[in-house]
Amino acid sequence: MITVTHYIVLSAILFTLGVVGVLIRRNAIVVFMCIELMLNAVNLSFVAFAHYLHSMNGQLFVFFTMTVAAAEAAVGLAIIVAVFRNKETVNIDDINIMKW
Amino acid sequence: MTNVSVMTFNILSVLPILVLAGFGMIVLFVDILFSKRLGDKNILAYLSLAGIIIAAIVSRGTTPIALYSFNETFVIDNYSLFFNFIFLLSTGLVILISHQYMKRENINYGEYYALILFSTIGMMLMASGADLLNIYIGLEVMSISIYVLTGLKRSKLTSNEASLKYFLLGAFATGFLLYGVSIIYGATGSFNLKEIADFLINKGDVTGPFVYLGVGLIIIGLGFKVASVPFHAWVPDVYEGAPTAVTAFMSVGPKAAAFAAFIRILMTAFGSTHYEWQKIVYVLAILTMTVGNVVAVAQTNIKRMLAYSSIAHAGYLLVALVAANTLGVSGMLFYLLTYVFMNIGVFAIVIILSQRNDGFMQINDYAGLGYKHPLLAIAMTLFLLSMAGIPPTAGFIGKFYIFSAAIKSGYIGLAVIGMINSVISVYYYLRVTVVMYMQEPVREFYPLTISPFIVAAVVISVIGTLHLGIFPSKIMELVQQSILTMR
Amino acid sequence: MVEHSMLNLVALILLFPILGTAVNGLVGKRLKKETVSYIACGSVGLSFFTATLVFSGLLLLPPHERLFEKQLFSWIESGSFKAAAGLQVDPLSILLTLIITGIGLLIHIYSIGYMHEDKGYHRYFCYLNLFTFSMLLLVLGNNFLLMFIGWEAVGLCSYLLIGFWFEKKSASDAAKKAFIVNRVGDFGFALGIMLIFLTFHTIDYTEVFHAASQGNFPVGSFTITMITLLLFVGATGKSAQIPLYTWLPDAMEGPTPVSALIHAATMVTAGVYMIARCNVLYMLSPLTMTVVASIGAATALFAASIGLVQNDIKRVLAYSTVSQLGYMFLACGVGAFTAGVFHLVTHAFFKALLFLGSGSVIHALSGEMDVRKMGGLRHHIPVTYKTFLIGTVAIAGIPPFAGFFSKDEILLESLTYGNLIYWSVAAVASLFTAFYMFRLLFLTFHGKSRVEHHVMEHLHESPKNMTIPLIVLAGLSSIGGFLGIPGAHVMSTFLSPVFSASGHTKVSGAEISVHHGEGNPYLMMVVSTAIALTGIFIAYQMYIKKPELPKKLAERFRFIYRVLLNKYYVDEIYTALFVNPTRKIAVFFWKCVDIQIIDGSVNGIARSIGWFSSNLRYLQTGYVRNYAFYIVVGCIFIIVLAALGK
Amino acid sequence: MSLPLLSLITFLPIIGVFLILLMDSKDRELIRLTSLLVSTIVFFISLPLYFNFDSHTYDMQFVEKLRWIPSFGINYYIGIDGISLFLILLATFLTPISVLASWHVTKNVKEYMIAMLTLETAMVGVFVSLDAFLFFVFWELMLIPMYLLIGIWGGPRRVYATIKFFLYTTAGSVFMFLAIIGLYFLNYRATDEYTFSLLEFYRLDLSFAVQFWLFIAFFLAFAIKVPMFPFHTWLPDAHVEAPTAGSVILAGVLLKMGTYGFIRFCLPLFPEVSYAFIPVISWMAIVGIIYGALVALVQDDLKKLVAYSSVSHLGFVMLGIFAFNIQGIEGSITQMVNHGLSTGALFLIVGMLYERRHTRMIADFGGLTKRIPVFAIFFMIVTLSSIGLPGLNGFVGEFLILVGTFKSRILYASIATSGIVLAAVYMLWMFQRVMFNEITHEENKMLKDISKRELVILIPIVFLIFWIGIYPNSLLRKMDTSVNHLLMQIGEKANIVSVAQGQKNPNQLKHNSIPKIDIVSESKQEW
Repeated sequence: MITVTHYIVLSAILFTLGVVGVLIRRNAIVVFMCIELMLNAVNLSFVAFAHYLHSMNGQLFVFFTMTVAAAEAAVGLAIIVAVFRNKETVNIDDINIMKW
Repeated sequence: MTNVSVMTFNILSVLPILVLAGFGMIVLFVDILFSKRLGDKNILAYLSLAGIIIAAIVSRGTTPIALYSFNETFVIDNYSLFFNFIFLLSTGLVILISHQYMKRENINYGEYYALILFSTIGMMLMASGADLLNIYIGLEVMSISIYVLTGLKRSKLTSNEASLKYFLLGAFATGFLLYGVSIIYGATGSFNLKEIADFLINKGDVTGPFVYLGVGLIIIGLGFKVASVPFHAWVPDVYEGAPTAVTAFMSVGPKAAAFAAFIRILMTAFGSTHYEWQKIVYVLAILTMTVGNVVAVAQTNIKRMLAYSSIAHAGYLLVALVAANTLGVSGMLFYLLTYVFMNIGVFAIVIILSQRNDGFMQINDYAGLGYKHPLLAIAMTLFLLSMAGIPPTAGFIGKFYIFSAAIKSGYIGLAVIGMINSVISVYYYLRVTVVMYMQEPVREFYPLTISPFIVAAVVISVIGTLHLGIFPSKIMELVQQSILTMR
Repeated sequence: MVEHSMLNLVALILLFPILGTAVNGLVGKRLKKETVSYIACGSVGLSFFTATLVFSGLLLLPPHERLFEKQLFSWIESGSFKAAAGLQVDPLSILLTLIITGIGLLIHIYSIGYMHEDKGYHRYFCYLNLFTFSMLLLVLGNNFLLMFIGWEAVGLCSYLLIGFWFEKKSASDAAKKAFIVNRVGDFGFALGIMLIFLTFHTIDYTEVFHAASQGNFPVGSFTITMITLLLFVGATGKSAQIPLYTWLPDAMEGPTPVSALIHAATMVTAGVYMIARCNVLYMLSPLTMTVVASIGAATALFAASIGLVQNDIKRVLAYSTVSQLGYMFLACGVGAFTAGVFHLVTHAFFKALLFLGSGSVIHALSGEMDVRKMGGLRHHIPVTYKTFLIGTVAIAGIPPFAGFFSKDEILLESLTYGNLIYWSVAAVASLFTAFYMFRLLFLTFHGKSRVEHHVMEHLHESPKNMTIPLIVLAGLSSIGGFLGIPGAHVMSTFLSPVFSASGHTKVSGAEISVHHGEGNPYLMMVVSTAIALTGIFIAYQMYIKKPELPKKLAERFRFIYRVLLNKYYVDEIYTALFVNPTRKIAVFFWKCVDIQIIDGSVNGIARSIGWFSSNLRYLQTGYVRNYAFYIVVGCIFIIVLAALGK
Repeated sequence: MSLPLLSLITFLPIIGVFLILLMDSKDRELIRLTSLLVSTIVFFISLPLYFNFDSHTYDMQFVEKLRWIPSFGINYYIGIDGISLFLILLATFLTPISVLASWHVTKNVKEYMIAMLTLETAMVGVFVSLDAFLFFVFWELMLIPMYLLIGIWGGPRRVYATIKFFLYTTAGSVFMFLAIIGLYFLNYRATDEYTFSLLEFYRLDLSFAVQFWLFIAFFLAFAIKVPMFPFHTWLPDAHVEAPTAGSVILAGVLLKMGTYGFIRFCLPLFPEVSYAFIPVISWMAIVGIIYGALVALVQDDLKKLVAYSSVSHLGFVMLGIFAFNIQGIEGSITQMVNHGLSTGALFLIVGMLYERRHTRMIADFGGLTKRIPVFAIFFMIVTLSSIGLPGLNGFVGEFLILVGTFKSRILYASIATSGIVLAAVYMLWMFQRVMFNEITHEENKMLKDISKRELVILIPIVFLIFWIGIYPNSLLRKMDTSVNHLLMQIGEKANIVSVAQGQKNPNQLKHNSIPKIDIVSESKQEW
């Protein structure tokens, strides 16, 4: 029997994977994808909770999250493109003009 | 529950938001349709200002009861009205100071105004959100606009970099926020703040550490927006890299919005468990004040210094949040308003003095300003003193308000640390005045072109800073009223 | 009530000199020298005249009623602490007033001639008048605080007058030294006054002495002992007793008339006056009395021994003054207040005379003060010589001159009420005195002239306004002693109302009376005369008969001679003990404590914040990954807190 | 309601500021005259305070009370009693003198005068405030103009000095700020009334522990301001770098704000702890007296010497306040005035020398009396006043302080009295090196004697030096009732508190050893 706990644990694992990805990956796009992974982990938990609680709100939230994520993706990719045009790299380790 | 009226769908309650959205659209259309004939695009600024003024008129006044609408996800109460006032004021001031700057930096795109208006919509949504979903949407509307605004100067690497950093980290932090929301949802079965509160009051003891964890994660998300240590790291870089007008914008409005959401979530939904999140906020407050102030001391770039100062101010505001009493909340409202005046005032002057491509941004560049441009220097001194919390300026009353709240709740240690920090802050604010008045100029001042817009912004800020410092009672009554209908 | 209307004039005594000060001080620069001198001398003259009126007013009263107080205004009033500005006329104060104004007048007149050439003429008389005022305030005030004002004010005038020729470093040094050493004494005096206030809740003479004589305080009471000792500290400063005497010889840097007035006749005797004034208190404390007597006796001998070998004419006189003051303290210390005051009076006469005489010599020799460059002057300046001779005889104690009677009385009393040690010390000092005074006389006026040639040409007798005061003083020195001639008791009878109060204490064991005891005064007279004559004889032998003898003796007793010549190295010792360590500590405090420790830690706090600041900023690496890492750290922290929380 | 005299005195300078703001900054003479006129008018309208002052009541007089920030119960509440009266007069007296002394300032005259007048408002404001919040506002407000005065018109190390001054003072005052807020809530808890009124605070009964911490907070603020050893190091720096008028105001008035604060806040609010702190503060004061004097002794900069002498003098003031009896406190108030006059005058004189020679090093002078005899007279009088010569003002204060201290603690008074000896040493040595001896520097042979303007500056001060010395009762009588009442307050409260509260305080030891002597009545004390 797969309980809500399993979903939650899976969600937590995915979320953590996303976080770790953000921390260790260098390519901006991959980092962004890791963030998307985090969001999807959240989505998973929303759906799981919604199912568990017999409430539609959670499902609803997922739609919003996805929409927002899409918008974010659009803006994010545009920004990454802008960076690439000026710097010709999307390696985030090279992007540190401003510090201290 | 006599002071609550519930309507499922009330178009009037979102009227200010609709006004802003409408004007944002109009700005975009006007820009696209008449781009050839617009010249310096003054008309766009006028339009945006008109939108803001209309929105302000629409949302003016107070309400005796909290008006819930949209299935109880949106609320109009004095609290949100007051925040609307703050947002509209700050956006209006930012538009006043940005017009000239945008032209000079060659980024006078029409979408700038539209994005600012949209971002303001997001803030208003956050302040009025009675539901975590709504708050989340508001947050994203606000943030995405600002991601774009930050990168507006496409040709400039620092702007790109700032934008990228802000975007990545912002999205990252939002992930935590969302995760927190989902945990809260799982624990309480609702996104609605009131329902969460009811649930916690009635059955709070069965939730285990989940609520705590959920609140903690939400604190991360919002803490990121208010620039609380250790979620602050984006602030200096983004402030420095963003076009100065955008920096001014994001140092005030979004911060206020995030605090609006912060207060509403923590005080309304989790008011009954405040002893749990207070510990977190307590630590964050200390860290934020201390890191902000201490690191600001070593800064040489004025924007970066202001970034750290902004972090420090977030720390003071968190102190009031820790206090978690009505005094603290009204103090935060008051402080945020004063912060609008003093911070935008400072940025206005920074913009007036700055050169193309963000030249003239080192503090040392200001040497001798006091003699070359005495009025600017006096205004700058006033704003800085206000930030340092020296009477008779607004910042002093604000600090008084906040630390009163802390002491009232018995957080004397926190107040002491805060005060020590404010002494440290005096040092770096004073250093600017030292440079302005007590050092010989290291280089020539360029002839300044000062538009009436920006002068108006400075004058309004000066009046605001002084008025709130000397005759704060009216506003105090207002903020105290504002929080009455909150719960 | 004629006597009261006369007594009421007492305020005028004070008014005239202060008016003179004001006029000469404010507009003196624009006045002619003559006008200045008329104002100065006139004011003191009027003062003297008024004093005689008051004196006669007092004499008209029956002896036991001879105490008159006049309240002027309330000066300081704070809670129970009340200090009035009020004057008190009684035999003691009026006697001193007469001396101050009388001798003061003479010295003012003398100064007209002596200071004639000086550019600071008006300034000089302004100071001198101010001094007269202050000294009068000291003796006429009716409470301790007024006495203290006068006490410090005369110190100020002394400072100003010693440093009159401020361009000379030695003069300004001496002035400063005088003030500071006096301050040390005043420190004790001030504490004494406070203790009086604490004990008696008043600082008014009448009330304090009344309370003290009521027998509330047992003899030897600790409080009273402390009070009197503290007051005596003040006296050692002002009256140049061991250990605070060192300023007086240096004070000779001032103009000679000043030395005569301030450092011989009046100011330096303030300590004696004070002890006499507080006799009631002193009689209650045998310990203090012993201290006073011992210090007096020691000073008398000590200073006299230094005086033996000094070569500066004024310094010899200065040490002689210190020594004579020691006599007075010895007298007071054995309870012979009358004798002390009597000696004060006669000393005022002859010492003023001697100083003025020496001034006349210096004047004649165009400023030369070294006796080794004098000699044989008696023919050139005969008036000065004769008067100086009288003065010398008087101080040496040859009957019937003034000094004989007073000194003799002290010797007698010290034997009667003191002990043999006091007496023998005093006697040796007396021998020394006779010796060094005649040594001075012989070296200056007799023998071959050693005067430098160019000085010789200007050698002249002083003008009339200088010689007349000399003559008057010589007269007083000759006959002044009869005031206290044994059997007549003019002095003691007159002063008895002041000192009789202390007679009450007889009961309590201090068996001391102001009247003569059973000693043999006539035998004593013979003995003391013999001592004086011995001294004179030795001096005669050494400086007239065998002028080469002193040198031989100096060779022979080289060590002693050097020690004496260098004044026992006391100044050097004080410098090493107090001045240098103070300065070293001060520099240590400044350079080390202030700048390094205190300021260092203050700046250190600032610097450490700066250090943190410039290091913490490097956490801001610019890498997104690190920033994200901070967020995660924060997250972990929150999770931990959450886990711990529930 | 008669003329709001106090408000007028407080805010007239600000009106002057606005007048000056309207003027062209090139019209220096007009600006100078205006500020002189305004400050002189302020002085003259402050005189009725003295003459109309009713010395028979301890109630606050010339009271004005307006609502300011009602939601916090903050009022514009001002008034004076016999304690603040003289400090206000001192401030209004010294300001025109300082303006006059700044006649030769040529750099940014407009801003300079604006700073001076603002300073006056702040100073007077501090002394008239009866609302703790208002007090703090003025207290902090004062910092800004002083900061600018030192920082803009100061000497070579002005930036260091002024930042040090500002930070040091702020560091102290923030704690006071917290303590004021704390009192506010404590008062609310006790009376259910939100108010910052000092007079209401006086009625509070606080436990020892609470008193202790509040006292520490106030103590820090005031001790730094006074400045007490070892919080004094900002003072020499600030003085050395400040322009003459800045030093005059700083020494003359600003330092008094600290001592005034002790009398106004610490004593009546925290009587028990103040009691317990007698030894601590007295020793700090004594160390300050001797230490300040010793360090002054070896200074070679005139201004530094005077600055350290201030540390010493203010040690006396503190000692007097903590004697807890009428002589001590009245002496302290008198001494505050005296110090304002004599040290102010000393700074003026040093400034005058500096204007002539552009140096303040003692070694650069010597023998000046010969060239500038009239100047020398003034210098002498002021020096003697500073030494505490009887008959001049300094003596009255010092002696009363010592009498007061002697009554409560003989040992303290005995040690402190040695400070008087040291004062003579360093002042006279300085005077000798500057004014006496022979002229060694050629430049000194050309000096001009005192000018008319300088006479106008110094004569009023010297007049007061004599006046207070000869007739100090004109001060003492006016403050008598107020000081008595203060002591009464302390005495009553201390008794109430000690009865009501069990002894569970942090430093019980000290508390227990509180002597029960002579606080109100001058009880007899047998030795």
